[in-house]
Amino acid sequence: MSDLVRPYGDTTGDGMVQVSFTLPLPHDKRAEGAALQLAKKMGMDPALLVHAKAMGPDFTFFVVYGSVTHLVDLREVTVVEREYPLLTAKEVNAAVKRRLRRKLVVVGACIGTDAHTVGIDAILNIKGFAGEKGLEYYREIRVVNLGAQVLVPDLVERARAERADAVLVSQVVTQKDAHVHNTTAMSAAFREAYPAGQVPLLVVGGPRFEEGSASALGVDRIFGRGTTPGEVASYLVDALITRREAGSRADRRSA
Amino acid sequence: MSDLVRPYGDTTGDGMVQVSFTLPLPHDKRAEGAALQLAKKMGMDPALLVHAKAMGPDFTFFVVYGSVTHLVDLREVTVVEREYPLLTAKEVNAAVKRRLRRKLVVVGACIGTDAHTVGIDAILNIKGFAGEKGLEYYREIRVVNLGAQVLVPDLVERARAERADAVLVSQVVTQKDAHVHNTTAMSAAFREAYPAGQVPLLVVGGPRFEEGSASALGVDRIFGRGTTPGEVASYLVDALITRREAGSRADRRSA
Amino acid sequence: MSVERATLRLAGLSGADHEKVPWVNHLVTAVRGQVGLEHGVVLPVWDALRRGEAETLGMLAQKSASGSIRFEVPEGRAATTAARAGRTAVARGIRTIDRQRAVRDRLIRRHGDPRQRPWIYLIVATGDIMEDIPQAQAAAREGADIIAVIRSTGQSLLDYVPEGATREGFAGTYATQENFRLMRAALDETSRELGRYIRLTNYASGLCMPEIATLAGLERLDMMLNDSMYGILFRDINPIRTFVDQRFSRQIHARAGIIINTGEDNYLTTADAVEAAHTVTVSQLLNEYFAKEAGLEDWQLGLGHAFEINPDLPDSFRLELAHALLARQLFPDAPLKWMPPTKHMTGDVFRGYLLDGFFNLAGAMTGQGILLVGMMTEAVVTPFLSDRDLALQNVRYVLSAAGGLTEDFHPPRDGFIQTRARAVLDDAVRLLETIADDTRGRGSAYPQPLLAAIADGTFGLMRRPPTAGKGLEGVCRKAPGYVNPAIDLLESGPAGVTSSRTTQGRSAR
Amino acid sequence: MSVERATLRLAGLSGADHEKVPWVNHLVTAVRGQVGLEHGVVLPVWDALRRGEAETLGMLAQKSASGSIRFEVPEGRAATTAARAGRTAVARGIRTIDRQRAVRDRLIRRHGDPRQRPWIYLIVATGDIMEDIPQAQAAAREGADIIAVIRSTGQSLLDYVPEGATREGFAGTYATQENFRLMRAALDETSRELGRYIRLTNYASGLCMPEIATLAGLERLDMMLNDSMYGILFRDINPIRTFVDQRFSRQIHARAGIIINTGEDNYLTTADAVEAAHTVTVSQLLNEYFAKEAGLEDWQLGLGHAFEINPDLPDSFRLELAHALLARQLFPDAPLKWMPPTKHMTGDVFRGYLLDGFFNLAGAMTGQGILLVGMMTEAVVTPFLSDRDLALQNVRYVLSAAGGLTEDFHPPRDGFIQTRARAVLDDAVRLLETIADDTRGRGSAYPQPLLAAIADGTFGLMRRPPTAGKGLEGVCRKAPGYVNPAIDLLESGPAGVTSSRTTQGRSAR
Ligand code: B12
Ligand code: B12
Ligand SMILES: Cc1ncc(COP(=O)(O)O)c(C=O)c1O
Ligand SMILES: Cc1ncc(COP(=O)(O)O)c(C=O)c1O
Repeated sequence: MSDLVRPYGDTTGDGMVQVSFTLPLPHDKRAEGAALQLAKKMGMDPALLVHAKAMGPDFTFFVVYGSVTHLVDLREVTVVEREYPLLTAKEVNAAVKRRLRRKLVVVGACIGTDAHTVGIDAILNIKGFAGEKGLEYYREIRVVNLGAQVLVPDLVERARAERADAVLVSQVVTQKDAHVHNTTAMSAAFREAYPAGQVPLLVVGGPRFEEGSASALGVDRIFGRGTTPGEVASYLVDALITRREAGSRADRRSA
Repeated sequence: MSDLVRPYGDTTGDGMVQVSFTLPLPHDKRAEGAALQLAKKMGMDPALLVHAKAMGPDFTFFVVYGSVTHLVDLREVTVVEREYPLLTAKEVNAAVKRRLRRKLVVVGACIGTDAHTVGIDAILNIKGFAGEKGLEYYREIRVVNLGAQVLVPDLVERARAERADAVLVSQVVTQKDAHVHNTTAMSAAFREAYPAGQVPLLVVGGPRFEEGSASALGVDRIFGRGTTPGEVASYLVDALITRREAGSRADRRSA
Repeated sequence: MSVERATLRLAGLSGADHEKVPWVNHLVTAVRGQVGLEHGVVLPVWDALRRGEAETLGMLAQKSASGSIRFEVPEGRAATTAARAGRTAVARGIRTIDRQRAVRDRLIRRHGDPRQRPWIYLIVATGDIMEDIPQAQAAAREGADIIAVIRSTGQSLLDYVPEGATREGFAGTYATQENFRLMRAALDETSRELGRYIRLTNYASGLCMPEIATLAGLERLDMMLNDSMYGILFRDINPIRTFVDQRFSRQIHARAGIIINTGEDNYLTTADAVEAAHTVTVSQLLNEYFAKEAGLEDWQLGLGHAFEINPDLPDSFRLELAHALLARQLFPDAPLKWMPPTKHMTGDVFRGYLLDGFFNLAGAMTGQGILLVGMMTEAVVTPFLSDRDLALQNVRYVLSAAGGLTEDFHPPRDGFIQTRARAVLDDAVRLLETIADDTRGRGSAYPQPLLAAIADGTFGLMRRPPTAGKGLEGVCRKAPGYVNPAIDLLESGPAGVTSSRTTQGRSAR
Repeated sequence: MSVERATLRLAGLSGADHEKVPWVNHLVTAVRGQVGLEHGVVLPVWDALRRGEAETLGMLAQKSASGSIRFEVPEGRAATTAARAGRTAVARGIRTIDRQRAVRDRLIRRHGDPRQRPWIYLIVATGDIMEDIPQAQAAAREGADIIAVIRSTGQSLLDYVPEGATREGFAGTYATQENFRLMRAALDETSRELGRYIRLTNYASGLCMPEIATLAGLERLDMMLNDSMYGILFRDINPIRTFVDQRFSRQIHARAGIIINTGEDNYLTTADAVEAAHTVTVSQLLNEYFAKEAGLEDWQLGLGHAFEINPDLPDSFRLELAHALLARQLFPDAPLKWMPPTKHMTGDVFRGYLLDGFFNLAGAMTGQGILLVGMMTEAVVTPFLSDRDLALQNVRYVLSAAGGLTEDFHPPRDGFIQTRARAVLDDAVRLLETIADDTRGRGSAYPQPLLAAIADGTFGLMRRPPTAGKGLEGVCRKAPGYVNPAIDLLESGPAGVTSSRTTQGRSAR
């Protein structure tokens, strides 16, 4: 297969896409021209304005079909592949027991004013998600689920009190980038409260985080739509046990 | 109001648009990355991949929401405003009778293999369209409607035989640019068959012609979606009577 | 003319010259040029073979193209001999059709029929058979039970059937024997994969209706679009030619166990679906009449109707239900074909998707037999791959979530729905009476009142006089000695196909 | 605590300091700090006024903020005088509420109620009241009958009501007296323009439920979200505080002629809509009980339920119909509020649009009272302007095209739908019995079995013990001498509002 692909409408290479949007203009010929201009700027050529509808006196809704001239270059697609091996619950428990020799402590919360707990509960509660049991089910993991609308200072305090290995935070509301603001505030607070190098593993999740933005947000990892508890457990083992051991082995070797 | 506008999702200036398309790739992380790359190339930033679904082993369908960075510059929108005054049937009849002093002859057809006659019938048949009667209803217009799937040579011949003032052609099927091919073939044939300057007025219509492409197609005017018979009649009077008279007055003056 | 070509195809004549003109066309044209078609082609052709003008039918056709064959209409013994030889050759073709029907029955027994009613019917139309095939297979995997390959816009007015695998149609793919074969083979593969027999459909209409019907029988297509008046109204084909051709093609369909789909939906694209509702009923009754007359059985009558009422009309959905129920009750044993909204679809693809959902619901609630899947881009483009996928998702949701509503749906006798259904039926009966009582044509060349009604624009608002339209030159009046063994064999009825009738009869409820 | 603040608001105390802390908060906090709240604020406050600590209520509050006021709990004559003065002040507020109710009645008489049932309910949620207003007006023009302004995510846990016009909410706009006023004024204008009274809705829930209810009454809001358990379950507010606050707020709503909307739909976002169907019924019965107890009448009970069954489930639509019919039949005189799918919406906006169409259909077929319009972008973003427009178009199509289906919809007694409805009702009765028979709490501080059931996670799978949750510190046990003239006035019942009851009672069928 070639490394360059184009969208497919009904024939290879036709480049067809569908777009809809609203412009803050009354519906008239000028607005239609404006819609086509936007479509052209988006790379659609030819662009077919197939629907235009006035929404009150000041706005018009458009549907445009057309062929985009852009090529998708597959060589430039960077895929964040899972960087850790997927373990069964048994394997996770075994790894924690044998190599950490104590329970792994996880503190979870929805922070800010976000009250959407279904996502974090799916990861933490026994009931779980998509047929997988949540972290509470893992014998060697101790879960402290603080629920919704937790203030950042409270979260930090509780994490210290529980000696959390990892802090799991959920953010579902994204309007006006609420999730970004809350997450960066949270990671900053942890960095301030803990001595360098001792900050617990910071993990955030939610359906609308931008992939690859973990470091910008100051956290260790982001989990998106459809995450399962097993993935999170496996990641925790990898990040908190496997990689640290590897790190200290390397330290010892270099010492 | 400013001359620069952006799409409106739920707040002024948020630039939000919705896009859907298919890529000829199996559904995996790479395909999702490819979809986001396309969205970025279309100017969406941030782009949110909200839906991805495998369609068989080789294709994936995507829905993307996001904010486009493009600005629409209203100063650059060129609007094809109606260049002729809208007349009532009475006025049209009066103008033809008084100034042309004979019936105006119109020959209409769907050419090529296109069998969609509803559009041209809407313009020509008495029954009309959108509450307006068609051209057959105009006492001073003689309509010859050749129906569907008319061959270009037959059309040219009939136009000559009827001494057509205007030829009205409809094209609805646009797959593989059939309408473009048929229309250019038609206009070329007329130019070949008639002495220069005596070609009847060539008018095409159909829901999917690109606005502003009349001269590229070699025709005098294009009518699009939702055209009414009254518009066409008014245009014919303007193009065949008013502007010609003006032209000959100018000629006389300059002589 | 196309009936004669179809006869030659049954006798095994296929292929085309280097300019893609089929040999059947060469041969029939040559015969016609020399002796006319009044006696049919079989007598002159097999007479020429008997006389040794060429060794095989194929060679005869080739030579006839260069004008080097002399044709005669044989008489007496010579005629009997020619007729017998022709009959033997044609019978081989009919046996192939019978064999294909048996294969279909076997495959249905093996893979099974669709699990649900209505059967889900989906169109592919790329213009390129090589793109059509994967799209059809994908559609079947997503739930389509029937795949229809739409034809290129130009084909119905071609007076020949193109040859070979084709890749350049406009808004559709040419119907050719090879394309039929390729697609049927691909779908056989997919049927195996899915454990469900996927049916294939094409169009027996246009100037080559009889030949295409024949090719469909030979290549085991399972359904064919075939309307007694569609060509007249929507392709301006001469009415006489159409009535002649549809009779033959339907005899073939009857023999091949093919389900026909009629085209009443088309009327509603040019006429209003409420005002003209009764013309749909009348046309269904006519299509039923002509079909039975040609030997088709109830389970083969995919009579058409459509969800084409203006959605802005109050109670539009209930009007649709009324019309759909009426058809269901008039033809309880026919697998009615329920067509989606097209005329009132717009570029608002969201609205279109919703409308298609209600179309699906009406189909499920009124127990339609075949549901042609509507596309949200109907008013925009020929369907995208994703349109088809979304459309099937729509159908699946509606049938699964709400299909059972039939149990709860009991329009009261004096309620809106039943009252409307009765009104449409009354109008239909009245129109049929008017047509039957029309005496204007009496004594003229075309005394049939139906022809007068067609000329008046009764159907789809199209006026089509019996002397106009394309292809009239291909019609001629049979001479007393006309021989066509295909017609004789078809009229003598099929042998040993009762089994399949019962199988499918049952599944067609 | 918020009950006391609400009482002060009725007495006319409004406004906030330069840090936006409302004066009612300052005053109540000061009273509480000095003498506690066991006797209510009215006695200490009007006693201080009588004693000349400040000239007006407003000045008293301001001074109390700087700690310069001494409060006492008066006794004997002093107490009677203070109580009487307080009552006079509070009665003025209640008269304003009565006046607003009368204005509403007049405007409804003038402009009229919506033409169809269900009434169409639409949410705006930009966070900025100045963007909300044009969006709300646009929505009304496109067909919305009721506009709800969603609150900013943070507000329910604020223990004060923000002040003034606000422009910076997250996923919603703050509920403030000024925002209420601005929006109601804008919609009054639109009602005039459209000849149809457009109702306005907000949220009386969270830690300030009583105050917001009061402001709603003062500013003539028409409906309020108000559930007896929502705050407990979904905002982790203390159960005792919630039950205290909801009682007062409902008394206000009763007086103001406001229709409440309960939140059973929310349970189905955390629990499964099929398994937990009976908990919806139980909660509806509880909400009805608490509402009647607080003086609300049937026409004011917008009991909630939702279309939240997994659409992939076979017969999911018929299950929805069963649940919706059950609610309709249990509460024939209540304007039930029918909530759209949210949990099973995905980024596939086409599928979402279809699902919303079937939600609309279920609402129409089962005669729901209030239909909250579903948005195709539910799983994506807070609604775009165009989502709302498309959604209203969806509702209009379904109601107009298929609304009459009720006439044809008669689920048979032993059919799928009625059987399912009976099963849900049986489960609900059984659960109520289990709760009533629960004796575990007997003798404890919280003997009520309902509190135990809530602690067990019976509703929405949320476990909420009576001693946990936010805001418990704002609750105190009444002393024997507790005085609150608002409660007294509200309990003595409204005067001269029978007219409005009948008007709306009729339209609420
Ligand atoms: C259920 C729901 C609610 C329930 C929440 C109940 C509860 N206890 O959680 C209720 C009814 C209370 C509610 C209220 C509101 N909601 Co709400 N709600 C939803 C809804 C329908 C489903 C969300 C859900 O449960 N998804 C299922 C879970 C399993 O998926 P998930 O959250 O994505 O979680 C998965 C992954 O993301 C990941 N994950 C998530 N978190 C984490 C954390 C970690 C550490 C890890 C590893 C993984 C992980 O793993 C999970 C499993 O795979 C969505 C719409 C939709 N269909 O998506 C709206 C939605 C999220 N709500 C929304 C809004 C605006 C609100 C309100 C703010 C409205 C208002 N102003 O009143 C309120 C207030 C809530 C508040 N203060 O935050 C908006 C958010 C818009 C935006 N993008 O900003 C949405 C998208 C609806 C909309 N289109 O407007 N809501
Ligand atoms: C009705 C219809 C048919 C009817 C036509 C009946 C008839 N006698 O016309 C039937 C059923 C026969 C038919 C068949 C086919 N159709 Co068709 N059909 C439609 C449909 C549903 C409506 C078209 C219509 O009547 N619109 C109403 C009229 C009033 O609008 P209009 O044509 O745009 O005309 C207006 C203006 O454009 C303008 N105008 C048009 N012409 C002219 C000319 C002049 C001179 C002027 C001034 C103005 C003017 O004025 C008119 C009034 O405002 C559309 C889908 C849709 N909803 O749009 C598909 C559609 C046009 N068909 C389509 C196709 C592919 C076909 C077939 C080719 C399918 C096949 N392979 O079998 C066949 C074959 C037809 C052929 N050989 O051309 C495609 C075209 C795809 C494309 N863009 O290329 C469409 C878009 C459906 C789809 N999505 O696949 N069709
Ligand atoms: C009955 C019938 N025949 C044929 C066709 C196809 O058209 P054509 O035969 O012109 O390709 C249709 C299309 O809708 C139809 O309904
Ligand atoms: C009954 C009820 N109250 C309140 C709310 C809104 O939440 P909050 O009060 O937290 O703003 C909802 C939201 O769905 C609700 O259903």
